[in-house]
Order: sequence, then C-alpha cells, then structure tokens
Amino acid sequence: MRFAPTPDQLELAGAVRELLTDACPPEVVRTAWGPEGDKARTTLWRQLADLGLLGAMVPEDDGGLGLTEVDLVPLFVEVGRAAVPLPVAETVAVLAPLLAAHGSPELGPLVAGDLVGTAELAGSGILPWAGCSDRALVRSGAELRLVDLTGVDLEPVTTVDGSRAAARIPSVAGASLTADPAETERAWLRGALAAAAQLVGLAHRQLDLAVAHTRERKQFGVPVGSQQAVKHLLANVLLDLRFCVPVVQRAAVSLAAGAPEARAHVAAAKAMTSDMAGRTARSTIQAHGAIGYTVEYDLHLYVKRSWALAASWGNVAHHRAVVADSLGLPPAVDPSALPWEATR
Amino acid sequence: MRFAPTPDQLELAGAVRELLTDACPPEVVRTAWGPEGDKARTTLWRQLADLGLLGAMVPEDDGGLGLTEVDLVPLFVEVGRAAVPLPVAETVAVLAPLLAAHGSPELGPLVAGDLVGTAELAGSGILPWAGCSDRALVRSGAELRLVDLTGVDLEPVTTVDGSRAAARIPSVAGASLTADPAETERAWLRGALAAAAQLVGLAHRQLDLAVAHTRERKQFGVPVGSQQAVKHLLANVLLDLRFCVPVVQRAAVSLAAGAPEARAHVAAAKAMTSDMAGRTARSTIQAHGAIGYTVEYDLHLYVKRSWALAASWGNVAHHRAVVADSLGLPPAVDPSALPWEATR
Amino acid sequence: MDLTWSPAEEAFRAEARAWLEANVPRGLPSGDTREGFAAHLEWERKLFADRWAVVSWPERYGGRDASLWEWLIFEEEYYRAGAPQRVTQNGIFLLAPTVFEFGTPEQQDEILPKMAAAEQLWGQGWSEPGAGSDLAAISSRADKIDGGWRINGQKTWTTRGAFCTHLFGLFRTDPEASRHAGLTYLLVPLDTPGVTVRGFGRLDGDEGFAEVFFDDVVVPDSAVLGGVGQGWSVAMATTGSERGLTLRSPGRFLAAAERLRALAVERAGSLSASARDGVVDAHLRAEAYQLFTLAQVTDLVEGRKAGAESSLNKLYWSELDIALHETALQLLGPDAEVDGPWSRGHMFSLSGPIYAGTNEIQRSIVAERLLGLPRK
Amino acid sequence: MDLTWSPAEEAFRAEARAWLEANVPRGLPSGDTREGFAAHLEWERKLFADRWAVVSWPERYGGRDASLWEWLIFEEEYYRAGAPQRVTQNGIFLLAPTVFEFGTPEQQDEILPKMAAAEQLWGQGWSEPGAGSDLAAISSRADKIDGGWRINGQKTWTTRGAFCTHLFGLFRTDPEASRHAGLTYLLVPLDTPGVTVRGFGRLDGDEGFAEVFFDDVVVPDSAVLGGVGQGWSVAMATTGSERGLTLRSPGRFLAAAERLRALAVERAGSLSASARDGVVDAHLRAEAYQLFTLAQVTDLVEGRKAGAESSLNKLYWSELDIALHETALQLLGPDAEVDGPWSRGHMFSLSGPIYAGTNEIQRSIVAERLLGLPRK
Repeated sequence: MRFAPTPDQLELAGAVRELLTDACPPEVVRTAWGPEGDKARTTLWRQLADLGLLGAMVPEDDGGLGLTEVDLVPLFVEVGRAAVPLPVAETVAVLAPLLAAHGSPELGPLVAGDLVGTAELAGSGILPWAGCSDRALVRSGAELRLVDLTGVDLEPVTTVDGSRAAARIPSVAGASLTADPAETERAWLRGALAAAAQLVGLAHRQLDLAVAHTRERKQFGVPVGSQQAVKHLLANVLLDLRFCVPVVQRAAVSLAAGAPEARAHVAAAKAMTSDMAGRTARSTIQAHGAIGYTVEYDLHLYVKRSWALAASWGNVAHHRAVVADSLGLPPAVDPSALPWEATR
Repeated sequence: MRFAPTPDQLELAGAVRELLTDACPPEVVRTAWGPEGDKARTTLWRQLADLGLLGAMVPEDDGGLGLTEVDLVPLFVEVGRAAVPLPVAETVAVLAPLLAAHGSPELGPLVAGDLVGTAELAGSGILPWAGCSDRALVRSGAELRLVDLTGVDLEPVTTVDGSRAAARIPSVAGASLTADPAETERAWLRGALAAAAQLVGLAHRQLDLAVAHTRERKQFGVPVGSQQAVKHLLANVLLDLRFCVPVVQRAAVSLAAGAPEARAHVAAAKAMTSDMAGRTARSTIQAHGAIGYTVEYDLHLYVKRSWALAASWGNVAHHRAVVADSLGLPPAVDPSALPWEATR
Repeated sequence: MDLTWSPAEEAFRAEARAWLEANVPRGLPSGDTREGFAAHLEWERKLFADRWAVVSWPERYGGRDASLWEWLIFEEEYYRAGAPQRVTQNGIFLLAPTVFEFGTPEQQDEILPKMAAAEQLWGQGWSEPGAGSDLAAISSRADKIDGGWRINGQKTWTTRGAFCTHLFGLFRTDPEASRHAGLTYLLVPLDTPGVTVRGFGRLDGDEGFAEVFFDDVVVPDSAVLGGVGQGWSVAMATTGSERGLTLRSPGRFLAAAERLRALAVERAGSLSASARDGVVDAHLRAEAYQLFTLAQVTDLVEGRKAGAESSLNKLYWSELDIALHETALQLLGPDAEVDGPWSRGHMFSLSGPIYAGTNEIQRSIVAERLLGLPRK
Repeated sequence: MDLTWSPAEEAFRAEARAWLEANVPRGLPSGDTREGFAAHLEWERKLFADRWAVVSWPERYGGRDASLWEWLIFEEEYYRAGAPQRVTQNGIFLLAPTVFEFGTPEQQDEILPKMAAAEQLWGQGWSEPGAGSDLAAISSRADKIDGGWRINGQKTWTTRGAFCTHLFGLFRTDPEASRHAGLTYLLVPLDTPGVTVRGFGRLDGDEGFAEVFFDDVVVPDSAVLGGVGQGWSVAMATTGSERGLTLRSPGRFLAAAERLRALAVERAGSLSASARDGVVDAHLRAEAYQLFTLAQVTDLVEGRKAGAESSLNKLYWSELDIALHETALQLLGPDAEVDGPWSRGHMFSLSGPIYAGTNEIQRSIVAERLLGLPRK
C-alpha cells in the first residue's frame, strides 16, 4: 500500500506544468476562441509532442513513453489546470493507444505532433475539437472507426466553451479500428478518466483565481476574502475538490490493472468530479462577484471548459447509475400511489 | 384575489396561541414524555375542547364551529408551534368531520373533550398517540374503521419523540365508517395538510429558540449570532420556512373548494414542509451548538415532533412523486448502460 | 383567503393573452448584442404602441392604470407567451418608481413618456471599480458649478450600457461627507460631451455590460433627482416602493418551470431520477414564489409594507433560477455544452446571486432586519 | 500508486476478522446508559485480553506494535463485524497520543496500561459553560499549592463523564495570562474529594454527557502533563500527531454505507429515486473518505505531516454521516420515527458538526490555513 504518486510521476507532471505555464497561459486559451487560434494551437501541439506527451500511453517500442493510466492522472490534472484548447485527452488517452494496439500507420504522425486526433464515443452527434483536428475516432454501435477529417466539409456547432471548435460528426464512414466491446469500453473509460482528471485541474485553477481575487479585492474596508461567508464558500470548494482526487487516482489504478471494478471506479470518479465541477464553477464565480461574470476576466475560460467536460464522456446521472448497478441496488419505485392504491 | 388570512382567522389563531402559551409551555410537552404525562394531557385536551377547537370542522348544527380547511391552517400552525402532545390534528382534521358526516354518536363526546381520538392511514402499523387515545381511526384497504381502544391491550412502540405514546395498531376490527375512496382520500389529505401546517409552526418555534440563543450566547467576545456563518444559516431557515407558508395555504384553499388539484397541492405542501423540517432541525441544532444537542434544553421537543410529522402522512418521496404525476412527467429511466449498450 | 380572479381581471388576462399570441416575436436574437438590441427596441415600441409597455402606469404616460394584480397577470401572460426579457427593464423597473416618488412634475413629464416609448433607454450607474457590494464607497464625484454639476469618475457593470441613451446614478457631491452621506442621484444623457462608454462581455459573451467614464461632464441642476445629498435614501427607497414594480415577476419562473417540464417530456428517454426530481422541485419552487408574491401583493394592496422582505424574494428566485437551469443541463446530457437557450439561461442565472446586492449581503439583511440578529 | 495489501497485512486482516467474528457481542445496549456501559466495559476487557484493544500501541502497554496500515485494517474489520463504538475512545484516541508525546516515562507507565485495560476510563474536560468553540475562554482555575494544585471551576459536555474514572482537561494556572497563555493540561482522578459529576441527556435521551464541578480539588504536581502553562500547545499538538491515532476511522463509514445499501435492498418496494441516489452518494463518499485517508496515511508514513488537513477530514465525515442517516430515514418512511439504530444513528450524526470544533470553525481553519485567506 502506497497511495501517492511516485517521484517519477510527480516529476513528469511538474515538467508538463512548467511547459504549460509558459506555453498555455490564459491568453493562449483565449486566442483559441477566435479565428486567430489556429497558429497558437499548432505551436502548442508541437510542444506537447516534443515533451513526448502525445505518445504517453504508446508502448516504448512504438516510440511512446509506455505509461499507464495511473501515470496519466497527474498529467491530465495539469492539462485541465491550463485548459489546453486541444484534444490532448482524446489523442493521448483514447486514440493513440488504440492505434498502437492495431499497428496503425497513423500512429507515428500523431505521436510526432504532425496530426491532431479527436474522439467522441457518447453518441451525442457533436465532435469536440473537430475544427482543429485531422483525425476523429467515432463510434457506430460498439464499433470504433477512424475518420480522416482532411478536406471534409464540417458543420460547426457553437458551444459555450468557444475554444472547443466543435462540429456535427460528419457522415463519413471512416475505417474500422475495432468492434471488440471490451476494447471500446476501455477506450470509453479512459476518456472518462481523462475528463475527470482534467476537471480536478480546472477546479484547482478556478479556486486559485478566487483565492487570489478575494485576498486582494476590498469592500467595506476589508478584503472580501476575510468575510466568513466567502471563506466558507471557498473552503467548501477545496473540501469537495480534495476528496475527488483519490477517487480519480483509484479509478486509474483499477483501469491500469484491468480490474473488473474499473467500470464502477471510473464511474465514481467521473460522477464525483462532474458534480464537483458544477459547484466549483458556481462558487468561484460567486466569490469573484461581478468580475467573475465577464469574459474579460480569465475565470470563464476554466469554468466553461469544466462545464463542457462535466457533460462529456457521460454526465453525473449516467455515472451515478453505473455505480448504483455495481452496488446491486434494485430499481427505484415511484411511490406516487396513495397508501391504499399501492400497486406493488 | 386576496391571499392572506382574514381578520377572523387571525383572531382565532391568536386565541389558540394565547391559550397554548399558557396551557402548553415546553414543560407540558416535556411531561408528556414521562409517566406523569397523563394528567397534564387530559387538562390540556379539555381546554382545547372548551375553546371549541375540537369541533372546528364539525358543522355548526352538530355543535361545531363549521370551519374549513382554510381556517384550520393558522390553528395548526399554533398547535405545531406549541408541539401539543395530543392528537389534535387526528381528531380535529380527520376524525371529527368523518364522524359528523356519518352521524356517529361518538361525535358529541369527542368534540366535548370526553374522548380523545387518533388516526393512522398510512399503513405503517404504528398508531401515534395510542397511549393517550380512546378511539382510533384505522384503514383496511380503502375502508376506514373506528376502533374503540378502551380496555385494549396495547403494545407500546418507543419513538424518537417520546410524547407520541405510540403503539402497534391493535388487531381489533372496529366498526366500518366509510369505504368510499374519495372520502378516504379527503381524510388522508386533511391529515397531511394538518401535518404540513404543524411543521410550519414547529419550524417557527425552532427558529425563535435559535435566534434567542445566538443573540445571547457569546464566544470569542461577541454574540454567536453576530457571526456571518450563523446569520446566514438562520437566514436560510427563515427563507425556507416563509416560502412554505403560502404553499400550505393554497393546499387548504384547494381542499376546501374540492378542487381536482387538491391532491397535488396538498402533496406540494407536505413535500416542501417535510423537506424544510429536516433542514430546519439540522440548522437550528447547529446554531445552538452543544446545548442544542441535549434533552435538558427545550429545542429537542420541537425538533423531534417535526421529524415525526415529516415521516407521517406520507414522506417527501411520496408527495414529490404525487406532484410528478400531476405534471405528467414520464417515469425516470436508469441511464446505467454505456452509450452503445443502450436498451431503449 | 381567496385565490380567484375577478371577471374584470380574467378579461384583462384574455385581452393580454390574445394580443401577445398575435404579436410576440419569435426567435429574437439576444438583446445584449447590437443587432439584437435593435430588434428588441422594435418589440418595445410595438408594446408601447398598443399600451402594453407599462401597464401599471397612468394612462397619460402610456399605461393602463392597471392594478398590481393586473400587472402580475400581464407578466404571467407575457412570459407564458415566450416573450423576451425587457431591454427597457432598468428604466421601467428601477428608475421609474423613483421618478414617480421623488421626481418633480417636470421630470416626470419629461422622462416617463419617453422611457415608456423606448425613446430614452436608461442604464444604471451605481457600481464603480471600487464600489460593488459596498455601494457607499462610491467615489465618482459631481462638483457644484454655476447652474449645474461637473462630473468626473467612472461607473461600471452598467447593463446594456453600450446601447443606452441615458444613465441614472449616484455621485459624490460632498467630498467631505463620508460613506452614505453626501451622495446625489443624478440623471445623465450619455451624449453629453465628456462621456465615454465602453461595452464589454458578459459570461455568455454578449456585450451586456459597459464601463462609463466621465471627464468634466456638465449637467444642469435639473439633473438632480430627489434633492442634493439625498442620493442614498432616494436610491434605497425604490426597493420598497408600494407600486411594487420592483417585484421580480413570478411569471418568468413559472414559464421557465413549464419549459423545463416540456423538456423532460421531450427527453423522456434520458430522464434520470435526479433530473425528474429537479423538474418537480423547479415547479414547486416556482409556484411557491408565485404564491409568496400573491401574499405580498395582498399586503401591499392593503397597506402593509414589504421592506426587508424583498431580500427573501431575491434569495429565492435567484437560487431557483440556477437550480432550474442546472436540471435542464442534466436533461440535455452531452448537448448541455451547445450554445442555446438553456445554456444561455444557465449562464444568466449565475448572475442572479451577484447583482442587485449579492446573496451574501441579502442573507445578512434577512438575519439582521427580519430575525434581529446583532450586526456585530 | 499501490492499493494492494502485503501478505502480512492480509494475514493480519484475516486474524482480526476471525477473532471479531467469534467475539463481537450482538445486541449490546447503548454505551451511554449505566447498564449499557457495564456491558461495553466487558467487551473492552475482552478486546484487551486478546490484545485487540490498542493494536497500534507498543506490546508492553498491551498493543501489537501494529503499523498505521494495520490499524486501518483493524478498524475496517472492527466496524464491518458490527462491533460497537468504543466507550474508551476519548482516552485511547485523544489522551493517549498526548501521553505518548508529552508524558514522563512514569506517566506513560502509570496511565497507558490501565487505559488499555479499561481499568481507567478517561473523560475529556475541555469545554466549560462559557468556553465552547472559544476554548481559550477557559476560566476553571488551578492554583499552585505546595506539592500540587488546587482546582476550582466547572467543566461540561464531558462525554460519558458520569461513567468515567478520570478526567483530562485544561485549567487556568496563570490568572494574569490571557486567552491561550497560562493554561495547563491536568490529569484528575474523579474520585478526588471535591469533584462532583452530574450526568445529563444527549439528544437521543441517553446520559451521554456530564458536568464536572471542582470545589477545592487538590491534585499532585505529577498531574501536570507536558509542563505548566503549556496546556494549549500540548492540547493542540495532539491533533497533528504522527501516530495518526486521531484519524477518524473510515471503517465506521464504510460499514454504515454498506448497512444502508442492505437496507435499500431490503426495502426495495419503497426505494424512491432520491433515496437510491442517496445510497449511491453515501457509498461514493464513504469510499472517498477511505481513499483520502489512505493517501494521508501514506503521507504520515513517509514523514509528510497532515496539520490543518484534519479539518477537511472532520468536515467530510461529519457531513457524510448526516446525509447517510437522512437517506436511511427516507428509506424507512413512516418507520423513521421509531427508536432504533438508524434513528439513533441519525441523532448521533447531528453532533458531528458540533463537537471537536464546530464545522464553522473548521471551515475558517481551512480557508485561512490551507487557502491563505486573510484572518480579518
């Protein structure tokens, strides 16, 4: 038993954090919202590739880092903290390991940063990051297919988080990658896990902004953050957040071990982090007051990404239902009959 | 449109409040917990009869006050505020009007205060106030039966609110009063409405105690109630409570008018007040600190009655489900399947 | 207790409903963009033309002398018909009651008809960079000059300020007086030389706010509303106005709860248990808010003042609005991130606990004024 | 990251489980009544006899020198087996760590074995009528006399005080020093002349609390734990003890969540959607608390201190405990008002946010020490 990241894991996460502090400050996320975003995105993608991050889960023999889901959690916390406006999770956690497993020739350029890959398995019909991606992993039933987006005419979809560059999933068949339900499930769980880890990082960032703001901002002659109501609001955010972290870590451990509990453990992680994300956004906006409610201030960049990720890869209702199943809970009954009308 | 109690209603409620302030202070409620309770209860019951309250819903021709459910709400708020340790609601709102409708000879002695009557229609198997009652209205299917408790060997049930004098419903058949589902439903809705109104009064009392305590109690050199956290805690209690009141009033208006919405409106009232009761108890105990957690202080008398009433006459889950039905909401689905496993 | 409407009120409702059904514009863009605002102005002018813009105002200002009950009925029908939030609301609901109470006859005749007709569009100038919740910290100043006042300073968070023609606000006219004292309520045309307006984006991206800069802006003495140095009490008096126009309309939340119900029915295939509970709660709370308002209006009509009670309203509707929209997003599942009425409504709802006095401040008001807890 | 137990740990678990299955008493009455307490003492003495009373203590005091991991395993098995909460806990979990850290060898040898054997039963004497959350307001005093101290004053909220034999507490030994200074940690046998103990009822009606009155009570110099005037820092140091014995056992909440799950299965016919969600949440949160603790123990084992983090634990388990029991009451429907393990557990849970520093104080600690928000 040693339930803490290893020094190696911390070191790698530290390197990613350092890179992203420089390479993905709020201005870069903000730029991704506008038409000027493409260049910044390309540069950033290349930098992530240079760090080896894009091949993190690709075996070393295939030119990757050979890491597991457990190693990935601290990395995706950093990706979340910086709100990287690129499909890092989709490429690193979902697409690249699948391509590697199937010996796809697309793997090399993807890991090298020459291609950007996104993925959508929920069946929402909306492909995030479509506008900045070259390849897309989509699902048809339990089959996963790889679509080449080059030259495809995309129908953009406006999303709350303007950096998502979303579009309707194009009606291009693509090439079948796998139809193995176990492999599809694993890809789905990896996507959900990566989303959960990002939600942790995004919440950290929102909380840091709120703490910095309320320490400085004065009203009634004192810092806003010295008011008990604000203190307790933000203490609750930290509480919420800190208890999500080990649940996300456990999900990674189970998934990496191929444990049968992985499905329930990932569901626990995604359910808790998605719930937490909603509360964190609301509380940190509230702690900021009016400035938290503008697009000129940075907070919204992180808030909106967290809303997007909370709704993606299964929302709270789905993942809580998965946990309920794993507990063997009977279905809920609808107790609307008056006592003598009971229909049991 | 005039959505406020009439001067007459306020006057009657004022009279009941005045009586109960004298006749049912916390000591009387406390006494009802012990073996000494019987005498105090009998005296109090007689005082309520003298005021005419026991026949409040009995037609004037039958010796009652001829009031409606609308008039009853402010009265039961007062009964709740005082946590009267007697089946006032069961007798006044449920049993007496039924006996009157069926010309029962038991009506006279009940209204005169010579008999005490209780009721249980939920089918819980537990009869509240059994230990201090002479008659009990119980249900068998949709049929309501009147049981004479005289000389019946009761099997007491210990409840959280020790004043409830509960017992297992005795296996005595009793006399059939009605088998009309509409009449049974109306009796049930009146019981639920009376419980909702009492919950409002009980919450008021808890809040008053918490405000009085936190104004006086000093810690860190200032009154506890000057701390923002305590202020906001109790402000939320008032908020919760104040928005329950008109919902309870509307339920009474609909029930008195025999409106088809009565079922949904009573459900709204009981769902909201039961939910509110839980939050109020928790918050007022918390505001008191350790003293709120003892039986030597009065708060617990009101807290425990409110827990009992929240669970009686249908709990939150039941009444919320009734409202859901009235809205035509489809049944909930269990979204535990992964997207490609969907079974719709 | 009486929850029925009179035949006259029912007739009023029928007339309003018929007119709204025939006239409410469909698919109006957001009123917080420049193009959208123009479309909304057109709608406002249509409302005015048929005397639906300010139903509770006297007829001479374009109203119908409607009772508070009729006003509530109109609002219910307005939102039920899917009509948009009013871009004129800061004038009609915040400034107008103050003008009715404190304005000179000249000010009333000058301001109210043009406001009703949406010819003058009023923005609120209360907050400043250093004075948000702490409004008494206002530092923008107006110095007395011959025949008027010279204004210097900055206001911010002026809703739709970039599209407004006029601003009402509090300015410090006595620099010696501190905090609440020495403030004056002034009315400023935004085309006065020296005024600069800079719009900026709300959470939903629309240019819904503005900063307003004052650089030696001169206004005449007639710009003072309610007396020099009386600004604080004039501004505060509005919140308890007996005309009740500052009540937040229950109609908006009833309509939203009904749209949520329809969404749940439409998305029955993904109606989770907690979302279903959320729909029920939204409905219960919207109705509770309506009923609470009916009781308040009864009190107002019978001469019992509301006062600090309005803090309860603010807390209730703002939290209801958020919960309602969060339930909608749950129902939408992966579609929740798509830009649309629900996601926009969700973002808008998050401003509820912040503007017009944060909910933290409202809770303290409730605790101190309604419960009598000690200030410190 | 490693979430597996070593073979030795698994063997320890198996041994504990087997012993508990064979020995845990069934249907024990509440330990907070006089009769119940006697039955609990018997259980405590059986635990001690087979060296399960204080597994993490050194063998010479009756322990097994168990690691923190083994302690967690034992606690998990203890609650899983349905064993009762420990009536000795205030001694074992609150006083003992302090004695290990600050006691003289003589104090350790005198106190610890008897505490482990449940021969000495320790109650906590911190709160006073005027000093609850504000512990530094303690006014009970101990005056220096030749060879010892003379105590006068009153303590209250001493858990199970009416059944205890000894009390540890903070007393003011320097009346000139104010607030945190001038307090001394003293150990007082309750049979000392001048001590009066009066039990009183908790919310569940049991005599779970006591007031303790001191009327010229004389104790020797050896009653001082950790130095005269050092009481505050001695008392506070305990909460961060590296021995981790003050951690709140996740085992208790895991067991409660599992009982709740079983209740839901048993009452499937009345499992409403919100109660079902509540069962899931209780399970998620109990596991989160367990996992958080595993991470904390990893930190402790590797020498990273916990500190103010313990406020997070307190907030989390106390709120989880309430929510879990509220869900149980929902599941029980009309039976919720019947006296039983769930209704008693519910009442007990409501004390969680109050004792050992209210949750309001814990939130302020989190905000100030972990987030760095300004004190005032």
